[in-house]
Amino acid sequence: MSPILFWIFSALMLGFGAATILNRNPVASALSLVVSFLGLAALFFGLDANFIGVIQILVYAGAVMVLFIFIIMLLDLKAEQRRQINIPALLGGVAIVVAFTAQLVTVIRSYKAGNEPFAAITPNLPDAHNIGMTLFANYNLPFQVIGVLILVASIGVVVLSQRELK
Amino acid sequence: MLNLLIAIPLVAAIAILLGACAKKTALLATALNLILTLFLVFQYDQAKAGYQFTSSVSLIPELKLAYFVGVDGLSLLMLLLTSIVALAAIWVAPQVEKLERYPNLYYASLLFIVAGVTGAFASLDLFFFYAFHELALIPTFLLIGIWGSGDRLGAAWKITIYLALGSFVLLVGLLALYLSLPQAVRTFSIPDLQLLALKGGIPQTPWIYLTLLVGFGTLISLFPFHTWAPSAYASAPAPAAMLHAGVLKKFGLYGLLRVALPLMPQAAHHWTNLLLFLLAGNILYVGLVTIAQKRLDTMLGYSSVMHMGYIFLGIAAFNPLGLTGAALLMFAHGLSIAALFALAGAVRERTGSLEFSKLGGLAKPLPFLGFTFGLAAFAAIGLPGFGNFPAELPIFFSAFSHAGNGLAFSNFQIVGVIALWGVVISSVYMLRGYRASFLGEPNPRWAGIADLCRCTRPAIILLIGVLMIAGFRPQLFVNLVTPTVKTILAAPAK
Amino acid sequence: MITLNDYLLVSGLLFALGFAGVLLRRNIIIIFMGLELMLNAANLSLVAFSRFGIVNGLPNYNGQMLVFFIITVAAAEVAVGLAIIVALYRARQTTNVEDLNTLKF
Amino acid sequence: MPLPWIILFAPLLSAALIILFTQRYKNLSALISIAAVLVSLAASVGVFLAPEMQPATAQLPWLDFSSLGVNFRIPIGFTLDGMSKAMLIVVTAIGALIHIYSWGYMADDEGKSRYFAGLSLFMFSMLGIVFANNFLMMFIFWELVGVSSYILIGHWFYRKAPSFAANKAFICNRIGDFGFMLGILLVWVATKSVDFETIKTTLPTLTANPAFLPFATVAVVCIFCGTIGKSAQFPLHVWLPDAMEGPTPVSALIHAATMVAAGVYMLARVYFIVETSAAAMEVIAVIGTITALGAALMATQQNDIKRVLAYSTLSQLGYMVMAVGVASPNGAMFHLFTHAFFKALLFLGAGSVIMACHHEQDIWRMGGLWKKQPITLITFLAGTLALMGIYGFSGFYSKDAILIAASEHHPVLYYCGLAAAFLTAFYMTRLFVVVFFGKARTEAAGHAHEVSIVMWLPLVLLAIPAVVAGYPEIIHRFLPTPAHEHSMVPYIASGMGLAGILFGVVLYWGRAKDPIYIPLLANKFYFDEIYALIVWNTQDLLARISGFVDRWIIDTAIVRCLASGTYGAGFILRFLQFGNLQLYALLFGGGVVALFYFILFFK
Repeated sequence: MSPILFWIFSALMLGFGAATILNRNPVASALSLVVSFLGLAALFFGLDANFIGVIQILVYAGAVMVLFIFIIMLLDLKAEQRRQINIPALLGGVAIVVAFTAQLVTVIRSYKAGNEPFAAITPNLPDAHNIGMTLFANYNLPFQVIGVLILVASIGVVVLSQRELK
Repeated sequence: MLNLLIAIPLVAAIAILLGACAKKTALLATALNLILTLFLVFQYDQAKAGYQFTSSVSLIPELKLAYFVGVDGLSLLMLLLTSIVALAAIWVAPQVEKLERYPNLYYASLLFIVAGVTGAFASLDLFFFYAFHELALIPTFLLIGIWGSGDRLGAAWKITIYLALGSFVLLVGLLALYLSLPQAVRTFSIPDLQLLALKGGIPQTPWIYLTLLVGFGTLISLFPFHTWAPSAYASAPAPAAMLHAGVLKKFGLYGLLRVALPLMPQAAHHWTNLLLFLLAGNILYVGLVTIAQKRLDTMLGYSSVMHMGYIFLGIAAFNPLGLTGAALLMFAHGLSIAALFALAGAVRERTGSLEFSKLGGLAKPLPFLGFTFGLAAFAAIGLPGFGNFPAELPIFFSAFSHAGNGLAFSNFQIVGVIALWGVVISSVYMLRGYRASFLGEPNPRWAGIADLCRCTRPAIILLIGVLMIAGFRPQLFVNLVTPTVKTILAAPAK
Repeated sequence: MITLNDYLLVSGLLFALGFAGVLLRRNIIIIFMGLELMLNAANLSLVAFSRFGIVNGLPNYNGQMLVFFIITVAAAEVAVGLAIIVALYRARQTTNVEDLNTLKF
Repeated sequence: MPLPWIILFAPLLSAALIILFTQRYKNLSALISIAAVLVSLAASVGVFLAPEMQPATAQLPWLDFSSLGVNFRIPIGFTLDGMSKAMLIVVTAIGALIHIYSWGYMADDEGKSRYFAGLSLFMFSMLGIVFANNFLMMFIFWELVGVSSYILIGHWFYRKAPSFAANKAFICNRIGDFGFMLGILLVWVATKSVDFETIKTTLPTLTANPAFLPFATVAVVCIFCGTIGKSAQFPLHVWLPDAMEGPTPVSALIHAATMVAAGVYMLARVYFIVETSAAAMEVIAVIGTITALGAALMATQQNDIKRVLAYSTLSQLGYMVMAVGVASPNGAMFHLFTHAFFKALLFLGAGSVIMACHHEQDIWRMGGLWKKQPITLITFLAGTLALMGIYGFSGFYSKDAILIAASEHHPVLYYCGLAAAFLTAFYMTRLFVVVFFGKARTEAAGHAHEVSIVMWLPLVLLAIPAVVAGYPEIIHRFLPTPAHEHSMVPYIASGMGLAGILFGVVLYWGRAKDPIYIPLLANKFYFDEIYALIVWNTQDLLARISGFVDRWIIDTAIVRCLASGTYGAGFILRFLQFGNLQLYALLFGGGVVALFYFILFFK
């Protein structure tokens, strides 16, 4: 991936990520999140993880976002009222985030091997095929388990959405 | 064969939970177990030392952890005790307990205890040995908490926290023992560990043995870790008290004989004086506490604590007489205390109370209960004719065979004298209790009460009959445990 | 040339953004979105490592497997979480976490 | 099957049969029991008449640890020497008569089956003691005697007094057994054996060492504790009078031939150990003398016919124990032998008096029975004279044997013995005069009549040996008797006896109530009260303290404090749960950052 594309998509992702958390209107937040995920999917493609990128678009930009928006609509959430800002909490949160970022930068700087360029990859990678082979050969049991998990989750959702919780 | 023995109660318990007829299934399962155990006892080749009927499934080969069962004479004796007491407990359950809530869960819990104890006695792998015992503890908690009487929740919490802590200390000890071995020989297999001990390959770290002693000791209600026992037994429904006091408690002693002593004899020697002091507390102090009790059930609870002191004395003496006596006493005490708890439960069910001040003269309206309670009480205070006597006798001699110098008694002999005096103490409280509840002028309130029903009597007769067999022909049981005792003593003691 | 460290940096920044959202926003739905951002930041670094740890010209698929499972679990989590939010909203008529503070002494 | 086995196990079989099968058929139970004791009696006679002693090799191994490499064996074996053969005859013969007598005495008791099962068990236990060839077999049956006495004394358990008396008897015995067992253990420590024959052979090598002497003294005194308990010697004598709460035939059995005799028999059996320590023998002699004199004193002021006899038993047992102490075990056995007959006779006679007066036991509520119960009168008289040791009756010979031995040993013992002889004659005269002569003082005594043949036949049969058992021509067939040298002692003793009779007759002839009252003696020197006080202030106090400590210190102060400490810590810590989700998240994040800092940068 050319550096220019990388930086464009990264900026897209981070910018809309920031928009997600800064917007006061939840619908706008949700839509920013979609764009941020699209940028992320583009980065995945740039890393030759085509299958994962497609999944990312399908699941997040498709299913999850619809769900979010649906719920926001359902609850009829308006933009937040401006409340008194809790200064200490704000400062604490920002401080921690800044500290975390600073640590991260320091660690990445000291990681010399990470500055090597990526090695070459087989051209025309049969990505979906390989993923399928790995998934069903090595990760068969977790795959089944995840199926059960989704079943349980959907049952749980049905139970939780009942009007009277007993 | 042994797998079947463990599986039958488990399967029966699950079947009951799924809705099978509780009483009949439970009774059938325990009866089947008893028959199987008897078959094993007769099939067991006494001429051949070592473990028999073994079977194993390796589970984590890297850690040498396997499901490994097998029996020798000692475990057979314990299995026999388990199946007899289990059958009797299930048999008397409907008579001694008015079951209003969840009868299926009740019987299933009893069967889970049976399965757990059977598994613990049959296991030859440290991990399963421990895990099966834990399996048996949980239903005990349920039984006391749900169907108990009096302050049942308090008692249930107390026993749970005490025993959980005891088990935890025990687990620390077992793991420390395992980790103290050199990497190459680490194993969970008890026979392999014993072979290792014979070669002197187990480090004899005193504190590890102390941990084991405290852990097992808490499970056995060693003084001063004993206060869970009386309140739990007083609150527990009779069958649970029978199974716990009669069988489950013996797990700790069995563990000392099976794991702690053969593996760490020199470390054990290091703590002999401490153990002597504590068991003297069990006999003298708890004996006096027993005298002060004002209720039949707490009195029986304390008496069972007290008698543990004798078994400890045999174990501490660490010679053929003591160990054999301890093994026999485990068996005999289990039977006698089970019979006593069953009968006390039957009395409570009929009179509604076990306070001495409210009882009296019960032998007149309840001749069978009175008679059998008398027999069981005589057994418990070590009178000839019952299994407890030929078990306690060698223990006294074992203590005295640690000779002092003439009249300058050794510590063992001093504790032996205390233990002898304990016999007097135990007859004081047992006869006082018996008199207060069964003898004397019958209370007019006993007008309408009926004796134990005929269909339940065989359960009591079974317990007392086996006790009398052990009393008249103790040699049968001595022969059974002889090879085990030899194995334990084979390890270098000093 | 774009290196692994660049990807890690971007991923870390995205994670920090998500974390800031969780810490600073009071709307529980936004908090939830912040969580999603954090999960995806992790995904990005995993895929980057997968590409980095190349073997015989093939990416290390174990990393991508983990991403696959994370996405699946995240989807389930979103479904359940939003259902909980709906139930909560029905009970309390709010999505503000400062009003949802009954779980205390 | 060898005869000893039959003797020993016939009563056990009968007890088992009765308990298991015939509890509902009272008369059948009684018949089984009587048949069993008759079988034992016949077999005993057979053993006695057998020309040579059967070797005591027939042994039933009961407990054997030889496979473990320990020399610890407890067989059920048989000793067959003159002493045990004589005891066999005494035990089974008197036992048989008492069984038969019980048939009448307990005719309409509802617990008849239980009673006869108890009697059979008692016979079994006593015969086991007689046969014992090692300490532990003796101990086993020793304990069994305690059990069966508990059952029999507490036969009327639904009354208050018998149930307490049974407990008292059993616990007193247990205290004695504590010492006995300790003695056995000490002997075992020294000789590594519990077998009498083996001990006999190893003992001389030990006694050669003077350092062994204190050890032997302690061991012998401990063994003697067994006798103190079982033969009701001072200071554990208190259970015996209370044991009168049992049915009268039981009292006869306990007092005459079985239980209390066991203690003396045991001492005689292990005399070879006893004689190793002179100091211990002094203790034995002194205890015996105290009991002989003290019990005789107490007997003079008792009003219950059975209690008078009970104290006389105590007193006579004191004589026997004193005899052992003054190195005359043969004298002790001799007195045991004669005493068994006349004491059984006296108790059974008292039983028929009690029966005739409708279960009245107070002698001052009887009187004038001589006309109504002639057979009882005559037989009772024979027993009384024998007990007093009047010339021509069995007691004369045996008591004199003891007094002679005592006079050779120490004058104080001898004088005390003489005083006891005087008192014996006095209180027996009192008893006899008050019960049989004078006017009938109650309705019941007025309507008394002679008892049935089942009951008087045993009296007659016992009266014969009560008279003749002491004659040298008879006794030497049974027991080795001390050489009867010429001595003044018999004359002095007889004089004391006659003085006692005279004194008694003068004092009590025609009286309707007791002319003298000595509270100290009537209240048995306040032993019961003192013991109650001691027990209350020591054992029960300790028990209450321990109970308190267990309940409040260990269970509450330590265990519950730990529990409530945990609870309290949780209570305090839960204030950290302030319910603000984002503050939790902030703290969590801060923790993560700090963790990273410490892992990655803090070097």
